[in-house]
Amino acid sequence: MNVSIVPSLKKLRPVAMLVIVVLLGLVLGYWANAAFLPGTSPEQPIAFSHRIHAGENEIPCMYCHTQARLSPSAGVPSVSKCVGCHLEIATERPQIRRLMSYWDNQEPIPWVKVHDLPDFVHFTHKRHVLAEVECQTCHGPVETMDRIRLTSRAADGTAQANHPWEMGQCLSCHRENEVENGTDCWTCHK
Amino acid sequence: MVAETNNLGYTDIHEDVVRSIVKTGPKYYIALATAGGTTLLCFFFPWFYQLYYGIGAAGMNHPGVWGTYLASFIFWIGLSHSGTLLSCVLHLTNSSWRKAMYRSAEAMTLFSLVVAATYVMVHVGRPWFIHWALPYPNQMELWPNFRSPLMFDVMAITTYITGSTIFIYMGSIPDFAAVRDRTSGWRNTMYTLLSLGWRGTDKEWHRLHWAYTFLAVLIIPLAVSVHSIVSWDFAMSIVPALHQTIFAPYFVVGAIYSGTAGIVTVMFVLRKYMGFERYITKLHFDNLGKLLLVLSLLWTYINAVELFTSWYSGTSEEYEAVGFKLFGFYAPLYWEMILFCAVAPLLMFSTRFRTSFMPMLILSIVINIGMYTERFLIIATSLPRQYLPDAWGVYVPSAVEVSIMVGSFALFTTLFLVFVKIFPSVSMYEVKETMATPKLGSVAPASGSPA
Amino acid sequence: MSLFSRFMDGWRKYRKPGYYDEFDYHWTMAIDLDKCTGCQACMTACQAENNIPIVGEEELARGREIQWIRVERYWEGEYPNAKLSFIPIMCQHCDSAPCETVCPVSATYHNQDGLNTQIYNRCIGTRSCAVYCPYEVRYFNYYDHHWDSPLEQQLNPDVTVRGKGVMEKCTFCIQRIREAKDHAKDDGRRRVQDGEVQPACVQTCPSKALVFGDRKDSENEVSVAINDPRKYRVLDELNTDSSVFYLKKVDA
Amino acid sequence: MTSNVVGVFADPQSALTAAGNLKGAGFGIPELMSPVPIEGVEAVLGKKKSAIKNFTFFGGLIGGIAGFALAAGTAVLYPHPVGGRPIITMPPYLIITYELAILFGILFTVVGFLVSSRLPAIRNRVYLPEAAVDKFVVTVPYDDDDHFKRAEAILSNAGAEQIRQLGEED
Amino acid sequence: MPNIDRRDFLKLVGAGGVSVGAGFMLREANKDATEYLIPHVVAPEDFSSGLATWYNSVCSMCPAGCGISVRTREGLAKKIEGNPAHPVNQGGLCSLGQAGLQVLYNPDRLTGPLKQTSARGSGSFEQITWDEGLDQLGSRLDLLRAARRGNRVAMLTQGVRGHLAQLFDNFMRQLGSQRLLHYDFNHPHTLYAANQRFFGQDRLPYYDLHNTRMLLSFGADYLTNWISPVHHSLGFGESRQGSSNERGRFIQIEPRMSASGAAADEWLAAKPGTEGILALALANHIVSEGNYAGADRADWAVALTDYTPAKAAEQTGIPQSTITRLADSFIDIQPSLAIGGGAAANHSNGVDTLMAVNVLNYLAGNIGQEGGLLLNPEPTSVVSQQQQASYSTLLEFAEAARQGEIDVLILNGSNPVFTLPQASEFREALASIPLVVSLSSFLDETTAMADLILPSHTYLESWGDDFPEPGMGFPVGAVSQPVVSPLYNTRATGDIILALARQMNVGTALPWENMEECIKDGWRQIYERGDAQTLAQGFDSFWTSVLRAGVWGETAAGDSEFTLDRSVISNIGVQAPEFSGSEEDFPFILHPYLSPNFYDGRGANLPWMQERPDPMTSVVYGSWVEMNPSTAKELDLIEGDLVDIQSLHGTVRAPVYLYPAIMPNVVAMPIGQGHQEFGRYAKDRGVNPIEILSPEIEPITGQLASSATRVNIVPTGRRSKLVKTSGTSRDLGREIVQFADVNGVELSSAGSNSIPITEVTA
Repeated sequence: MNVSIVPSLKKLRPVAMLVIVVLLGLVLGYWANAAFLPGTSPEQPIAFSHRIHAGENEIPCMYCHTQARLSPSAGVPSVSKCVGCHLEIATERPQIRRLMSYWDNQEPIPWVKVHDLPDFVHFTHKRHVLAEVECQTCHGPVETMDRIRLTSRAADGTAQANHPWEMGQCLSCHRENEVENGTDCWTCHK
Repeated sequence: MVAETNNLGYTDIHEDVVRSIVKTGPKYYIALATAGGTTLLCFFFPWFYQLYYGIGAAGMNHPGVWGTYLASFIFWIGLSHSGTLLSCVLHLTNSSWRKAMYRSAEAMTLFSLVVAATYVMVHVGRPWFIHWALPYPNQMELWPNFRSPLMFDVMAITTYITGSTIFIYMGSIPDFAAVRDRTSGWRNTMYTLLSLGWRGTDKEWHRLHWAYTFLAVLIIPLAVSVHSIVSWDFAMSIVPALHQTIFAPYFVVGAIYSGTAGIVTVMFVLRKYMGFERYITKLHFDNLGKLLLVLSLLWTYINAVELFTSWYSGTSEEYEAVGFKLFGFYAPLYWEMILFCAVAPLLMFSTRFRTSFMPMLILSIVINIGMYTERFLIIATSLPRQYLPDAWGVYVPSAVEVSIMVGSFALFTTLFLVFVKIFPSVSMYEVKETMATPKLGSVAPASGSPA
Repeated sequence: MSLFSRFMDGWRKYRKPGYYDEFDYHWTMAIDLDKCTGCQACMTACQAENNIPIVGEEELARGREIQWIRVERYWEGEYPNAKLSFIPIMCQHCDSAPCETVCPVSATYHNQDGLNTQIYNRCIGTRSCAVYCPYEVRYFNYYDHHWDSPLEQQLNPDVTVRGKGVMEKCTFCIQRIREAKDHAKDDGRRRVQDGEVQPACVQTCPSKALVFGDRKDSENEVSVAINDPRKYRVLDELNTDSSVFYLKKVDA
Repeated sequence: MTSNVVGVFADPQSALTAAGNLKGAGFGIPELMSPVPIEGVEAVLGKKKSAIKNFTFFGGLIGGIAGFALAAGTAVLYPHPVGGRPIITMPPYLIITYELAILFGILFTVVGFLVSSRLPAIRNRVYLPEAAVDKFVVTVPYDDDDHFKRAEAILSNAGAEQIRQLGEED
Repeated sequence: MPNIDRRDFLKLVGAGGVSVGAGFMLREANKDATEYLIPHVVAPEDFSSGLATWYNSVCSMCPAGCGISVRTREGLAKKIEGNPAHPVNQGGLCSLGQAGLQVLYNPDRLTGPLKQTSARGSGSFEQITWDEGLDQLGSRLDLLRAARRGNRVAMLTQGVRGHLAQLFDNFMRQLGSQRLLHYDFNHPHTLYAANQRFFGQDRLPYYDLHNTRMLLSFGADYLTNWISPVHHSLGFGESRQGSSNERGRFIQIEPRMSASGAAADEWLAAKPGTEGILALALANHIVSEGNYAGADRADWAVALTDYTPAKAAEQTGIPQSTITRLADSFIDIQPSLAIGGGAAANHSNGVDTLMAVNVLNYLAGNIGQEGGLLLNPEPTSVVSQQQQASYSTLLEFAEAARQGEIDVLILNGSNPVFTLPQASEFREALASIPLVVSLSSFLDETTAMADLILPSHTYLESWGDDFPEPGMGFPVGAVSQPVVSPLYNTRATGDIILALARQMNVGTALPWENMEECIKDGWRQIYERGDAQTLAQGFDSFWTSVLRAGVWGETAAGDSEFTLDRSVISNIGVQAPEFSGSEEDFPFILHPYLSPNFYDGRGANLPWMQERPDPMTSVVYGSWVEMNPSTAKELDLIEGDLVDIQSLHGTVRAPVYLYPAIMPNVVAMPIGQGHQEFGRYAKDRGVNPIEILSPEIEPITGQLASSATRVNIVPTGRRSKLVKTSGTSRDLGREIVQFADVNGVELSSAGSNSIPITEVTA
C-alpha cells in the first residue's frame, strides 16, 4: 500500500473548480458593472458640453464657476448666466430650447453631481485655485468631455477616468508639492 | 501513574477514538442542532440587530463605555489560557497524565480564542472597519498605531490563535493518519489531506518531536504575554482601580485559573458523553483539582493585595473605587465572586472531593461563573466612577448583551461539537505511549485493509 | 520625497519629546471660575456649532448624553452654609494625552495646532480613548442620531455629522481655526492673529469667563491668564499637561 | 518504480533488531513505521539531525526585526504625534517586536518541520495502515530477487509476523 | 485540463452565471445615491455657496432685547450669536437666545392658517387659505367697528416693544378698543411700581453691575431671568475679575439658592417675604450708625424706628450680627448697589420690599453714581412704556369675557392658559368668547383653544425693531430683519395686522404696505431727530448702516437729576407677607422659580433647552420639587420619590430632589414644564407649578404674588427616575474646583467634604 495526498487532491478538483468559477464570476460581474455601468458619467438634464464651451470656445472655467476662487465650493452657474449668452447664441438647438424652458418656468436645472466627496471631507476649491492648481489636475481633461466624467489623479499624475478620489491620491499630491501640513488629517477631514 | 489504563491495549484506544468520530448517534445531532440554533438566535441575531442599530443596543453609556462585551472577551481569552499553556508546560515536563486530556484542552483554547476574537467584532462600534487595526499596505498610507495597548492585543491574539491552531494541528497529524486509514469517502479525502501523508516513520516522529517541543517553548511565553497584554488594556490607563501594577500577574493567574476550571468541565463532558471513561480518570481530576486549588489560593492572594494597595494609597479616587466595589451598587456580585472563587475552591483540600466527578464539575462551573463576575466587575465598577464625581454613572447590561453572552457559550459549544467529530479528541498516539508495548506474538485484530 | 528621506525627516522631527514646541500653534483656553455663572450658554453654543445631536429623554436616562462641553457642579457644605461651584469641563487638549496613545488606528492624535484631534471617519469605535481620558470628555455615538425635520437644516455644514459607532469630542472649534487660517492666507499672513478665532463657547460666554488664544504668543490675553497666580489645571497630578487652564474661584 | 521489502512486527524491539540487522547487512538505511515514536531508534539507525531549530531561531530573529521595523516604520513614515511621546517609543514597540518574533518563530518552525520531514507527501510512499494501529513496520528498498531473499531472511529471523513486498507507484 | 463531462460543464456554467450576477448586484448596491447641484435661477448678490453670510437682528426669546448675529449658509440659518456691537449683550448670548434657531426650524411649527372644525380644544383643525382666514376675522372686526362696538374686541399679546407695539396700539385705537393687553408672566410690575413711587419715573433705571464693588441682591436672580440676564452676566464678570483692581462682592438673599446665589460670595436665606424688612433693618443700621449724612436724615430715623436689626433678626431669621455687618460693608465698600426682584418681589408686600431696596441705594448714595443705579433718560424713540397687564387686569378681562362683553379675542404669542393659575379660571373664560383667533407660530395651550389660527412668522423671518428696557443709560434701538426666507405659509404679525386694517378700511391710519415699510418709516423719524452728522449722510445710508450693524445708539447720555420726594420717606414700611393656606395644613412655602432653560415655559418646545441640564440640579426633560435634605429626612424621602404637592387650589405630582441650599420649610419648583400642548418636545412632560398657585395678589400692582402659596407634601410611595446628567455633585476632596484668596493664594478649604462611599448614583 502507498500513501500520498495527490489522489485526494484530485478528488477535490471539482469542488476547487466550482470555487474558482464562482470567485471569477463574482469578480467578473463586479468588474463588468464598474466598467460598463460606472455611474461616473451620469446623464444630465441638459446635455451641456464642456468640450464645446471650454474646449472649442475656450471659455475660462472661472467664467461660469465663479465661486471656485472665492469659496470652498466651485458652484454651478445660475440659470440666468446660461441664458445671458443663449438669448443670442444657438437659440434653435434642442438643448438650448430645453434650457429656455427652465428659464421660462423660472426653475433651477437639477444638475447631477459627478464629483461628490463624502461628508467628512473638507475640500476647498479656493485654496487649490489660489495655489494655481489647474482644474484639469483633479477634474481631468474637462475641455474634451462632452459629458462630464468622474476623473481622479493617479499616482503617476495622469488623469484616471471613472475612478473616484481616494485619500491616497490627495495625499500623494500633497506630498509631492510639499503642502504645508498637507498630510495632517484635519487639513482635509472634518 | 498509568495504573488504570495499563490493562488496555493499542487497539482499544484506536477503536474508541475512531468510533467517537465515525459513529454518530441522534443525540449528537440533537445537541448540535440545539447549540447551533441557540447560537443563531442568541448570538448572531442580536448582534446583527446591534450592527444595524448601533452599540446603543447594549447598555453601555457615558462614562461606562466598556461593558460585558469586553468582560466576555477577557473571560474567553482567560479560558483559552489553560489549554495550550498547560499542555505545553506538561509536554516539556513530560507529565504523562497530560496525554489523555490535552487535545481537548487545546481545542478549548482554540475555540475560546475564536469566540474572543468574535467578541472584538461585537464590541467595537464599527466592525466593518476593523481591518484598519491590522497592518497591511493601503492607499491611505495609514497604518495602525503600534503604541496602543489594543494593538498589542491585536498582535498577541493573532499570534496566539496562529500558534494554538498550529500546535493542536501538529499534535494531531499522526492521529489524522490513523483515522485516515479507517475511513472512506469525503472523510478519507479530508484526513488524507489533513495528515499530509503521514506514515509514522522514525524520521517523521523525530521531526515532529522537535518541532512540537520548539512550539511548546515558544507558546509558553506567548500565552503569558497574551493575558498580560489584555490586562494592560486596563492597567495602562489611569483609571483608578485599573491602573495597577499587579494587573498582569492578576490576569494571568485568573486566566489559568478559569481555564483549568474550564478543562475540568470539558473533561467531564468528554468522559461522560463521548465514551472516554477509560482514558480520562480520577487521576486527571485529582491532578487538575490540586492545580486549581493552588491557583485559587494565588488568586485570593492577589485580590487581597489589590484591595490593600488601593486602600493604602489613601487617595480619594482609589478609596472610593474600593468602597464602591465592596459596598456599592455591584457589591452583591463582588461577594458572590469571593464566595465562588476564593471560598468554594477550598473544598478541594479534600482528596475525596477532588476525585468525585460530579462535585468537581459543579465546582468548575461555579469557579467560572465567579471568574466571569470578576471580569465584569473590573469594568463595571471602575469605569463609571473615575476622577470627576459629577460625571459618574452606572452601567447596567442590556438584554442584547446578556443574550449575546449566552449565545457565545452556545457558539463555543457548537464549535466544540464540530471539533469532536473531526479531530480525534483524545490523542491516540500519546495514550499509546503510556501503555505497555504489545507483547511479541500477541494477536491483534486486523485493522484496515491492505492496499 | 523618497521613502528614505521621508523616514529621516519624520525621525528628525519627532525624535525627542518636546516637539510640540515646534508646532505652528499652541491653542489654549483659560476659564475664570470666579466669573463663571454656570449659565450653560457655552453648552448650547457648542451644540449649535458642532452639530451635537439631540439625544432624547430615554437615552439621557440611560446616560448617553453628548456634551462636548459640560458644566459640572460641586456642592460644598450643608445648609445654611451650602456653596455651589460650577466648572465647565471640555476636552483639555492634553499635550500628554492618554487617549491618543491608546487608539489602535491613530484616529486621535496631536496636530500642528497643538490640538488633540479626533478623526471621526477613521474611528472604529473601540471606545478605549474614552476609558483612558480622565476628564471623561469623550462621547460615543451609540446609534445614528436623528433630527426631526426640519431641524436638520440648522446643521453646520463645516462640521460633519457623526454616525453610529464613532467617538467625538471638543475640537476647540477647529473649523473656525481653519477658517481663520484661510483668511490669514488670503491676507498674505503666515499666522492667525490673536482674537481672530474664538470657539463657539468662548464667543458666547455672557460673563466672558472663557478666554482663548495661542499660547505661543506670550503677550495675548490667554497667556496673561495662564500666568495668573490663580491658574491651575484640573487633575494636574495626572501629568496630562492639558491646554485648558482654570483660574481659581476666589473665596472671599 | 522501486520495490521494498516490508516486515511487520508486533513489538518495537524486534522491529528495531530487524532494522539494525538490515542496516548491518548493507541494505541502506531502513525505514521504521510505528504507531508511537520508538525509543532507541537513534542508537540503532544512527543519530538524526534536523534543521528545525535553525528555522525556529532565524524565524524568531526575522520576526523580531520585522516587528520592530513595522512599528517604527509605520510611526516615522506617516507621523501622528501621540501623547507627546518620541516617535519611536521603545516599550510598546518592544512588545510588538516580541509578539512578531514568536509569530514568525512558530511559522518558521512549521516550515522547518514540513521541509525536514518531507511532508506533505506528494510522491507515493510505501505504507501499511497497521503501522498506525499497533504494528511496527520495517521497510527497506531492494534491487533484485537476491536482495529480497536476504532481507526476508533477516526480517523473519527477527520475528516478523508478515513479510511483504510493496512498490511505490507514481 | 481534466476531462469534464457535459453535466459538470453545465453546472459550472450555471454557477458562474449566478456569481456574475451576484457580483454585478454587489457593485450596484455599493453605488452612492445620486446627488444634485441645484443652482439659482438668478443668483442673488449677497449669496455665495460655501460661504457664510451674517445678518444682525434682535433676539425675541425674552424681553431683555439682546442683539444677535445670525450665520446663514445657502439661505439657511445655522447659528445665532450675540451681536458684539449691541450694548446690551456685547457678543454674549444665553442658551435660550441661541436656541432661537429651533423656534425657526421647530418641527411642530404651524405651517399655515387653520380653522377649528369641532369643539374647542378638541385639536381638530382644517387647513384654510390666508384669504379665508383674514376674511373671516376681518369681516367680523369690520362689523364690530362699524357698529362702534370695537371694545368688544380684545388683543392679548406677549410683551412686544418698538413699532410693532405701536402698530398694535394704533390698530386697536382704530378699532375703538381699549382692550390691548400685553401679558408676560415674568413682567416685574412691582419693580416698575416701586421705581415709579420712588423716582417718579415710568421706566426702569440702569443697574450698573459692571462697576459696582458691592452688590446686595434681594431675591433678584439677575444672572438668569431678572430683566436683562446677559447684560448682568457681563457686568458680573467685569465686576469680579475685570479691569478694576478691587474684586466686586456679591451677596444674595433668597430662600432657595438660585444661579445668582451660587455665583454670590455669600448666600443668605431670609424667611420668605421678609426681604424688605431686612433691607429696612440695614437702612436703620446705616442711619443709626451715622453713616448717612443727608439733610433728611431725621426723617429717615423716624421712618425706620420700627426696623431695628434686633427686631428684624427675629422676623427674618438672619442673625443681628450679619445684618449689621452687611449694613456696614454696604457703606464701606463703594460703589455699592442693592437690587430686588424675583421671589422677594412676588409677595403681598412686593412693592414695599422693592421700595425698601431703593431706600438702601438712596442712603448709600448709589443713585446716579457709576457702579450704582443710573436713571434712564426719556427715550428719544418710540414709546417704551409697557402696556403690561397684571394678573388682576387679566382677571378683570376674564370676568368681562364671562359677562359676554368680548366678541373677539386676538392672541399673539401670549399663553395665559399655561401661565395663569387654575384658580383664575381663564380657560373657562375663553369659552365665553365667540371668536378666539391666535397668531401664534405654535399650537400652545391657549392657541389650541382658538377657533382660527393665523400663524405668524418667527422673529427670524420677519421685520421688527426693539428698544431695550431698561435702557442702557442712553438711547438704543435695534432692527430685526428677516435672515431667512419664510419656511412656511405664515405671515409676519405686523403684516397680518396691516392686512386686517386694510380689510377694515382703516388703511389711512395704517398706510404701510407691509411691516418692512412700517419699520422703515418709524426709523425715518428716529433719523430725523438725529444730529447733524447723522442727517448729513442721508436716510438710505443711515438705514443701511443700521441694518448692517443691527443696532443704533446715541452715546450722549441725558443727565438725570434726582431729588427724593419727602412724602416717600414717611410711607416707607414693609408689612409681614401674607400666605394662602394655614401653616398647620400646609407646612411648606412653595417657591416657584423660572427655569433657567424655559423662561416662563416658552422654551419648553425647543429640544436643545430640554436637553440642557438645569444648572443647579442637572435634571433634564422633567420637573422636580426641591427640598432641604433635612426636610426630606423627616418625611423619609429620597431623591426620585414621587410626592404630591398640594395647595388650596390643586395638586401636582413630581419627584423629589434633595437641594442642599434651600430653607427647610420651603419647597421649590421650576416653572416651564408641564405643557399639555406645545409640540412633541414639550407636551406631557413634567408639571406646571403655576397651576396650583393661590390667586394671592400684590395689592398695589395687582401682580400675582406667586411666592405666597403654602403647600403640603404628601409622599405617594411611588418612585420615578429623575433623569439627570450629573453623577455625584460632591467633589470628595478631589479639588476639582479650587479656591484662592483674592491674591491667588490657594486656600485649603476643600477636602473635609466627603459623602459616604456607599452612595449610589443611579
